Amino acid sequence: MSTSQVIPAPEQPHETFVLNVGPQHPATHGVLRLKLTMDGEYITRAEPVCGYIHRMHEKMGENRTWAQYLPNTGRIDYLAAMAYGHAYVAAVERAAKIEVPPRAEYIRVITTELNRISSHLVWFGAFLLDLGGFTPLLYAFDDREKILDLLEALTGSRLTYCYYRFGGVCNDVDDDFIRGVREFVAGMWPRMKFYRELVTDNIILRKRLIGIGVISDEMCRKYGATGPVIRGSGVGYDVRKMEPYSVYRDLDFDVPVFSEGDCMARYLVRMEEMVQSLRIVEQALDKLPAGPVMTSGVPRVLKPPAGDYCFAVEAARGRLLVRIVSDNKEIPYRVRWRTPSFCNLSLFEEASAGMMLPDALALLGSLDLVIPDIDR
Amino acid sequence: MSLPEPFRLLSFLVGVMAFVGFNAAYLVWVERKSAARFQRRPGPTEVGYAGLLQPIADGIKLLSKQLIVPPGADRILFMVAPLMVMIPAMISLVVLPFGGSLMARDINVGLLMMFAFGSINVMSIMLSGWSSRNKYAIISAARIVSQDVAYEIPMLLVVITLLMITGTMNLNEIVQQQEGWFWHWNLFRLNVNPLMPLTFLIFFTCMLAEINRAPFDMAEAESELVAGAFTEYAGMGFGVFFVAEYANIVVGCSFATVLFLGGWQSPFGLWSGVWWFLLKMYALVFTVIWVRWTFPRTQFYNLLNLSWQLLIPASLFTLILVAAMMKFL
Amino acid sequence: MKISLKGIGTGFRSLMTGMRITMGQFFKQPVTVHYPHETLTMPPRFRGHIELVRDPQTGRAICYACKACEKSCPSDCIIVEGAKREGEKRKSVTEFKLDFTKCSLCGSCVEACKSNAIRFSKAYNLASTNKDEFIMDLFQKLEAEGQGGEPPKPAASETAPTRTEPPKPEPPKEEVK
Amino acid sequence: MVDHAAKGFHLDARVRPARVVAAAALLDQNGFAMDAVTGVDWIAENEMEVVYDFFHPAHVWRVVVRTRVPRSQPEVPTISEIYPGANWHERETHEFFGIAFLGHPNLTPLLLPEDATYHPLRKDFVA
Repeated sequence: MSTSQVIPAPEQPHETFVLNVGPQHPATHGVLRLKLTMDGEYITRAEPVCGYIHRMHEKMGENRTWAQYLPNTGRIDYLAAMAYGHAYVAAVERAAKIEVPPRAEYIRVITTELNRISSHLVWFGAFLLDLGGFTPLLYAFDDREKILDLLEALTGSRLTYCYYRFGGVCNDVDDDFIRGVREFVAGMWPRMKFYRELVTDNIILRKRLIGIGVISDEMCRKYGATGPVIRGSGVGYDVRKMEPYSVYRDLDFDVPVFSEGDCMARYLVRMEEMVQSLRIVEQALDKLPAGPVMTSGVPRVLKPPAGDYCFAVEAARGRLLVRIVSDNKEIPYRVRWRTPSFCNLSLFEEASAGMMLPDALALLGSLDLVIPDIDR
Repeated sequence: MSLPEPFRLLSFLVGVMAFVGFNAAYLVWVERKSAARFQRRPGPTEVGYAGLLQPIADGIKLLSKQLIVPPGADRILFMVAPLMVMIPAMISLVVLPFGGSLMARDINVGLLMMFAFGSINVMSIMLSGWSSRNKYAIISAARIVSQDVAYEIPMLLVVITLLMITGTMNLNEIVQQQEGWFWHWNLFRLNVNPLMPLTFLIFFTCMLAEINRAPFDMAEAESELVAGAFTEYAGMGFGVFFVAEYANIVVGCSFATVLFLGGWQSPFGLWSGVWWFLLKMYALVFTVIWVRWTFPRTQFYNLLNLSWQLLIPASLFTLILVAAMMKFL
Repeated sequence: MKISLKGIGTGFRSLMTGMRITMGQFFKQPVTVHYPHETLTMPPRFRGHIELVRDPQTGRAICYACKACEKSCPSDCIIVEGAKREGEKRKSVTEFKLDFTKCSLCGSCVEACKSNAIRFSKAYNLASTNKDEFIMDLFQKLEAEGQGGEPPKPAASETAPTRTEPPKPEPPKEEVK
Repeated sequence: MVDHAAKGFHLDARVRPARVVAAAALLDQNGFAMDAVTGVDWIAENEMEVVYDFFHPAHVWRVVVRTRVPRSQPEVPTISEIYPGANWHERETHEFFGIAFLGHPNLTPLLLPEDATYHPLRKDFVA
């Protein structure tokens, strides 16, 4: 906002000015820049400018072997890193036809769902921070800390897990992890009621979210927005139900759908999803079979047969598609990440026309964006 | 202490300024500690015992920072605005009856004077927003004006109803009328105005909105307007705004205590004195802090609707009700 | 907008429940760990920067510079040099350079090493003013520990007492090697 | 038709570049949602391939539409009128591969800096 740069005032019907909700802004949770042409308090045109944290993961895929690319998967969306590792590993397993033992599949489901809850808790805290309520963030982070400690004891790191391998997981689950998870799940049910009382029923929050940032299901379909955004607009699309992968077939959970399509609907979808994930973790723990966690027949230098394969996973923010093209060499020919936040943000331009600044930021918060997820 | 008049006034003024300054500084510490307790964390503990020296440390840090005037900003206005925030808070305490005889100036239009200075606060924040030539500051300046105008009216109506009940503008007499047990307080004088707790609630909400606190802090909405009108202020400029906000809380709460909770009267009729006043004021201050750390921010137009469509009709209704009650009963 | 009286009632009650909850939290114990005075112990599988393992019999590093870890590292931040000592059939490591600024703690090296000669240390609070202090030579570090007379640390090097014991403020040992 | 378990999609259609818009319109009528636009640079066959992914919000259908374009002069008509979501995908594929999408509203780089003229994902890209 340098004042020296005088905005050339072409003949505009109404005096509008460009407000830079710049790369450094508390509401963008990362380095996303929104170029808002504002007419007073109302936004006439919002143009997201991204690329500030673009690290070209796709090119990195082309100069590392299949196994060396694993740490990259956790860095694309660090809040739900398990799902990204799961997508990449499952895509390569689909290409190289590697069998995964059932125990490993269940461990994958448990860790992905725990990661989804921790990602939703971060979203819950940050979203309320955008709306001005500071305290719920710390309660949410208090719960999230329990998950991170559990996953840290299991995998060794808190956010960027490099836990999945082709054909299973790298180290087994010990019984104090299982006891820890059971304690966590048991402790989480009253916590959800606590959040509902403190925040969901709060009249100020409801007035702040109901009817704001309405996204129609047609707009979701046109822009390819998925996850809680499309489920908030009345379409029950969930990759775990549509294209069931891993062991989601024999776990029963339902997909929360709200048809209003406004910020409140997306908020309720995510809160309900946390409850469903808790149920999934409980069932998966009960059904955890014994047995190996890693298949033996995986060659050290992997050369999947030529051709292109894709694998879709339900990440915390929506549908994540990995498309790998291999030409029978140990280095991937092309790795393509279709990330959910990329498509969810693309509809922001159309959805936020004519809104006020605080509502547009509430809409941005309800889309639950992770900026490296957009820029890759 | 029958000092000759000018010296007595002078010592009181110094006392009031010390009271406001000391209070404002240590309310920062109280807020950070209680906010921490709400969020189940210890709060500042490193500087001094349990962080007691933290406000002083903040003060020194702010003093050591260079005060930068942004290029193209209106230099004079930019410099004057912080002063204009602090002065009304100090002056409006002059007429406040702290204790039995502890009162700087006993003016019989004390209520009016307190209100007059209360509204200067709005203009000074708007000036600071306007003069710093920063898009975010201009948006917040526009918001402050409409917000405070919207909340000045219900506050005035509530005070007028109170005026009709107490019959005097002199704050000292208002407090004397609330002598005796706590049901003599204006808050509980239901015989005259059965909706008195509702009027106190309206008064409390308007006061919150007046000083841009808690659910109504649209002016300094951290997550949208970064720091609102104070974005361009560094060093002590921001320090003064920050302390003035707490000074305004002290003024608002003491104003509410005097009008509704019987100033320095004790709840059970004996040993009434300045400590009761401080106790009640700090209880109200704690509620202000408590409200801030519980609720998200309201939308801007929702805030205005709340005032124009709910608070003003309600306060008008109580005004008419009290008038009718006094006329016929 | 027609504001129904009932709407105000429920709205006001929701405000009150919100305040009741925060007041409820007000009197509970803080959940945070007071970092400088108490620190958490890292779980055994915690991945700090890698370190060489000492062979209990010979008192020297197990590693015989087979360079498996060097090949498997995605960000190639390990450089291993080995030399054949006289009177021994296998090489032994003389220099093990780790560029910790590039390491992404993925663990491929620890997995690639068949004789598990390297493991993850538990150092989490590394801080330094210049980058090249992070280019560590693990072999020198092992030697320094050997001569330093410090008994080789137990497997999981506890940096500080667990949270339950009374916190004795001692600065974390490894400032930066 | 292709077995979903093996490849991850059901229908794999190979289409001439000119027919891409028609294919997208057809899919749009049947309620498909836009998934991804991927560019693959087959330098050996001196061709570039653009792969359009579609998924259906209500049914378990996954459709892939592929076109091959000569590497020397890679042009594909844009489908951003039908699927506004494809706007960003096409901008990204353009800046990484240099494939010109005819009729695209603004083909400026999305992720790379505004004045980037290099195309990093081409096989012959040298850093």
